[in-house]
Amino acid sequence: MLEVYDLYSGYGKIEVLHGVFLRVSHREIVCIIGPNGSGKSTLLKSIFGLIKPYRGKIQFMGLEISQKDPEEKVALGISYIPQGRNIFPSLSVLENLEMGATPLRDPLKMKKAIQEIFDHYPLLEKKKRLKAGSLSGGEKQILALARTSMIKPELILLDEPSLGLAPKVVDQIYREIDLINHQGVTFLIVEQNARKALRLAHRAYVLDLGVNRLEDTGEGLLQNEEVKRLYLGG
Amino acid sequence: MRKIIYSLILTISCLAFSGVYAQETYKIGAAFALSGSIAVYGEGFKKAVDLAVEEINAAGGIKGRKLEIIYEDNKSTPKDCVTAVRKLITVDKVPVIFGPAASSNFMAAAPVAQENKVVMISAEGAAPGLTKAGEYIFRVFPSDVLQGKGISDLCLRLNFKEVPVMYVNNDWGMGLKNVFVENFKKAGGHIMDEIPYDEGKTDYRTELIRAIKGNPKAVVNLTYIKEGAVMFKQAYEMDIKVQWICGSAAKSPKLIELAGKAVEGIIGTYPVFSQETKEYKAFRAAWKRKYGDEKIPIFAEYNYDMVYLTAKAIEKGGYTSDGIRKALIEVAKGYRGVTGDKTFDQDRGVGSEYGVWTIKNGQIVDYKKD
Amino acid sequence: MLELRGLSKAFGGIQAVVDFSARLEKNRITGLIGPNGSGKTTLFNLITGFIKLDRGEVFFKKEKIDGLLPHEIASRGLVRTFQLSRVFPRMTVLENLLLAPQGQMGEKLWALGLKRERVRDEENRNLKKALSLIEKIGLLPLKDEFAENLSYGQQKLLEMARLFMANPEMILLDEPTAGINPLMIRKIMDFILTMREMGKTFFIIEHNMDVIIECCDWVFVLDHGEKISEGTPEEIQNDPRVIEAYLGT
Amino acid sequence: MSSFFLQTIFNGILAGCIYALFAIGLTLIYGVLNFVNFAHGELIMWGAYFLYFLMDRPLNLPLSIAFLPALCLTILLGLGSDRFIFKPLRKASRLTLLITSLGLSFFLRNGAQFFWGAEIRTYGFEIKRGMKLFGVSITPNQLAIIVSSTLCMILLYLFFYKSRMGKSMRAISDDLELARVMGIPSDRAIQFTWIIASFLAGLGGILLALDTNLHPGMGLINLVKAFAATLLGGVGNLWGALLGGMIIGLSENIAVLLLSPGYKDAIAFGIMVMMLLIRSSTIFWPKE
Amino acid sequence: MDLFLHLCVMCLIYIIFALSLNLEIGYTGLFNFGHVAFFGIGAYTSALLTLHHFPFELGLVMALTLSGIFGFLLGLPSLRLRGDFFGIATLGFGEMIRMVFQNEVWLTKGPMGLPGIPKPTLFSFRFATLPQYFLLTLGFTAITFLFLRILIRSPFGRVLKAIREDEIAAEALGKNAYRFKIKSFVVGSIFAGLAGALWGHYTTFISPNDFTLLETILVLLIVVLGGKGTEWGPLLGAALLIFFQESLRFLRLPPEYGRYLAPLQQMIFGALLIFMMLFRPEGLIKERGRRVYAGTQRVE
Repeated sequence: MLEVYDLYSGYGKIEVLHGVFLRVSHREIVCIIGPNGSGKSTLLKSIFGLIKPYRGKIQFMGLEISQKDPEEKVALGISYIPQGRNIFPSLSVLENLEMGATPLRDPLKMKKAIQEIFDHYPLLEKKKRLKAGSLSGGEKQILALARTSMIKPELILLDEPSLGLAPKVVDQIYREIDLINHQGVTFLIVEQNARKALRLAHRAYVLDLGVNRLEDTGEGLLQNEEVKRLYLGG
Repeated sequence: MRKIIYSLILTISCLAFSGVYAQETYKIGAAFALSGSIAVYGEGFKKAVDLAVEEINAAGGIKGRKLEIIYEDNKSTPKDCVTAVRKLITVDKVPVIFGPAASSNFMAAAPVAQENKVVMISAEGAAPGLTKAGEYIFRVFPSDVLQGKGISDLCLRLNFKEVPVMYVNNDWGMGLKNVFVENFKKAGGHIMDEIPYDEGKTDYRTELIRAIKGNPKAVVNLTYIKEGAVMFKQAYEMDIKVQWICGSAAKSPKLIELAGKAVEGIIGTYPVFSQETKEYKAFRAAWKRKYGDEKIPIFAEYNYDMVYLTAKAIEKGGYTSDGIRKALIEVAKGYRGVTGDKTFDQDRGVGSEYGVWTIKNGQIVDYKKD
Repeated sequence: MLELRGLSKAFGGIQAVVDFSARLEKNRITGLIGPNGSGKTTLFNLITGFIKLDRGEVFFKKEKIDGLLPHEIASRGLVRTFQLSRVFPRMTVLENLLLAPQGQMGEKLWALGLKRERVRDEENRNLKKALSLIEKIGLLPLKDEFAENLSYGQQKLLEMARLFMANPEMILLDEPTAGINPLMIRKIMDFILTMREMGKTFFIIEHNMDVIIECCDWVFVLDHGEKISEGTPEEIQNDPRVIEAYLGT
Repeated sequence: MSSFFLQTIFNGILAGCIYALFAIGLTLIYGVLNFVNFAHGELIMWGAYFLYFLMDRPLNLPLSIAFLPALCLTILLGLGSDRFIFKPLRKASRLTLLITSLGLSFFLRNGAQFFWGAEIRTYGFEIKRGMKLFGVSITPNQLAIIVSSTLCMILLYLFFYKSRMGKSMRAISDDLELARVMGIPSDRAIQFTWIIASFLAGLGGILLALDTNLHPGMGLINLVKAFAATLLGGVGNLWGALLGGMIIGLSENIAVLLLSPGYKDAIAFGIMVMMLLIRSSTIFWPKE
Repeated sequence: MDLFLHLCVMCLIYIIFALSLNLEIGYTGLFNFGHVAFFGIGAYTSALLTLHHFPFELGLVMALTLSGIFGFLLGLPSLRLRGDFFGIATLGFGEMIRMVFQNEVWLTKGPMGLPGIPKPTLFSFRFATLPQYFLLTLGFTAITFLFLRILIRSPFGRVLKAIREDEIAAEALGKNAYRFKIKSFVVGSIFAGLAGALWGHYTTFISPNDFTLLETILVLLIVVLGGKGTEWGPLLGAALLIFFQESLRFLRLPPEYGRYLAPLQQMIFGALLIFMMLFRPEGLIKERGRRVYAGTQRVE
């Protein structure tokens, strides 16, 4: 479904990715792990088009998309959830969902999709009039996930969903990801907190200093001592 | 739009031909406000000057040579007045200049003329002390010292012993206000409040409210045309019923055009000259011939007289600034112009009497107490 | 050299740094590691006065420095760098370096008039030093270029040289090797080690474990704002708590 | 005496209504594009002059017909300034934008002077005495101002909180990057922001000119007041802008009764500078 | 010839004015939109003192001192503001000072203005004629230029540039950015005051109308057009603009069209500002790194 081929990218003068290869198949959860500064987030942003890659190919369902704008990619069925600030804090929960439903276009469909979300997450319905900024960290992450899954994208690019969350909350987030995946959505997740992500992932890549070092199934990498070495040296 | 295109074309063609001007004329400089905040007045002055020049030239000019006016825009700012006068003196080498209208602008430029020993004449400057810069500086318009007293007398005559005074916060307004207040107090009057206001604003309601705070019967308002138009309209809307007493600067058909029935019944003073003299009648006829039904703008008569006086001075004293300076005093002695007697006093200014005008049925008429 | 006692900071209810205490010895290189968002940079900002502390005390050379302004702390000999290189883009390489020395006479307005000789001498001294430094980092041909025209790695090197020029007693480095190629990383590590030999003290945030292992004498590990471990790099590598923080449970 | 006071308060409220319209436009542009548009004042002024142009010779249109085209022209001016000047500078620093908008403001102000001169102009309606209400005189124009600005407020509220586009605009001013990521068409929303801001500026300018007069300098002085109102009410806050506008309008009118009227315009400046200094430590200090 | 000298004097005064603004905008990154206030303070101080028969020397010194003091007082609070808000605050300050000139009649004679400001006498030499005044302004311009040049080439100026580039990084290097900004602001204000004083004694008449936003725009345009952050930029900018402005007088335009000229010219100024920002934000002269240092010998 998604293929990244020899991708070079970075911010202005700072080249962060020096030739990355990647493949994601339909309905897979693929995880990218790696230490800080290895270029994981840069990779996601480059795939989504927030950064224009210097060179290399990105193909989505057979289509070359490396120079397309984010708006076009949303239309193609790719969604992206950035790390950290990923909701509109001064809009209400309901309004956040409405904003997320933008690509659906048809107001009736939007309404239906939002109602489905509320059915699935009663918590969000209870708080729908509150400003999203007042939610807890976990609730924000759920809101971001719900908002994105609502439009039924083909592929969700998810950047560090566990950042700054307590371990119990992280478990909950991962359960949600798993659920959404079972509805047919493909995931490409960047994680630093590797083990939880690896347990969930079908396959995983390890990124280090802007190139991919290892590729295996999630379970396989969990056992791999090399991963620990990459993280902690040795 | 068409005017603009023409102006552009003219600019270019004038540039090309600027060297080919005939030299056989007596050139006089005029640093007028052709743009900027008081350009409303400048246009009228220019028309009056043009009329006089046309007449003189039609009558054979001065000793066979024609008069030519070189207009220089002073942009209504002191800075550009100085530059304009300097340009007239050094580039066009004129011995005499018709100075800027507003007193502050005139006073900025006067030292330059004095320094270069070039005669400069004001046809509208009313500020006391306008000609202080030196012996080359003249005015054919009476000083506000006289008008201030005139307003004070008018108030007392109409039995307004207590009035607030509003004035436009610039050199003219404040100068006149000072003379008025001084005279009024001396004569036993009481000033209830002094309210300066800025030029060129669009809302004077609060100032008006403040003026009528003590329920005065009359308010002295030393205003220009545009500010006056705004104020009287707003006073009318707010149903303020007081007797307005103005100065000379508001006496204009333009005020009626702008403010309509709101200015009905206001009265004011103005330097008076009889409109019954043959000089004035001739002027009015000439104006009508040249400009049709257009109303005679404020102070046009003074500009007209200024040109004639200058022409006579050139004829008598020769085309040098010292000649003009000396001859001006002589030719003016006992000269009856459109605006009456133009004899210069020792400060190179002229005297005048003050009359009272009012607006009745949309016309400016002499005020008669009924 | 530097003593931290119970530093704490919260941003809008979220604890960024929790009760962090540490002693950093003179002439040592101390590392600070931890997953993204664990509060490392915040800790640096707290020490150097860029962010106000909620609680805690900072002592530098036995002197209390918390509550001082950033430039006051810097002029006492505790200087930091930033995650992204912060050279002054529209100043030349040479100017960037000449800016660094502390307490320059020529920066005082009155001295420009009254002590011209001294200002000139001082400037000449600094110039000589700066030029030799530029030569050492191999930027001599570029000395009159605007810093914005350098490559990112060169900018980082310039930043290092600037630190050298500033000659502080202690340096806090925030990810000195981020975003540059291995060759440059080597150069920067050499720089750090040379300066240590000259008696400087370092506190380094670094993700590249190879750098940590090679340079650091002692390492602190931060997770969710809390210090979860400390020790030599070898100890840290094998500490299960650290592994858990990085790789999860 | 009390009727004087009431009249003053009424005038203050009237001015406040109009300032609020200006302030909302200003704060919208600031919220979405993150810079202070100095040329906003000139949109106000041109709005009024467009109407004058349509009602003057040779067109001589009546107010009811000329009103909408005048607003449309103002909107076009706003959109044009974005398309040709601010759009190419989208990534430029705030200071570049500040200088640019200062230049644009100067250009537009003198443009108006070029066509219509520096004199005060009026739409030339016949003047009417105001009706008396509790000793306060109110003209039909003033009534129109209060009604239409209240109406505008309500419509704006509905727009921002009920319509998709309004919500998108709020989302964008919250976080432009995230909005793009979510496929919210940011270009269209930015255009819409300009449309609304210019609409409010044009409407306010016309109302102001109906109540008072037209003058090429009316933009700048009202911009300052709008800015002071924005700062008072909090940047990006609809109700805050209304409240701030009222406070400025009232305080400057009351101040004239107490201080020298020469300082009337200084009141807004004073409030503005004071707010900048008070708030600097909290809102406007750069986030590090 | 006299007109040419006159234009030169105007040009020189604007050069001083622009140089002082360049120190703030170009070298320190302070976008001061109220610079004309200090121009006005300088003009009024010197004019008032000499009109009360104090010597010119004292008037000048007091003009500089007062401009500096006001600069300090304004800088103290407003320099804590972020860049664009600083710009707006100074814009407000500029207007407020003009209103003070306009309304404090007991001091400034308000809108009447101050006529008859005496020509300067420096060490009992009277600069009365145009060439003499030209030399006087030339002297002061040279002093200003050299002084500011020494300043910006000194380590002090280097710190200012560093603050312009990155205030935070400058702080991290131990520079007290706030204090340096105040110093720069005060020095800029002092020289603006000098320009104002020279202007007042030159025209011999000043009134509040001389100190409006138009002057701010003009001087800002001079700096931006010439090239901010360069030593010669303000000179080039001032020469271009002043001579452009005055050369329009020589278009023998029929007076009926004169009305269009002033706004047209100011439209051009506004448009120029926009065009510079769009297409050449660095100005006609581009800022370059310095190659010669205080030690003067060029190190190869």
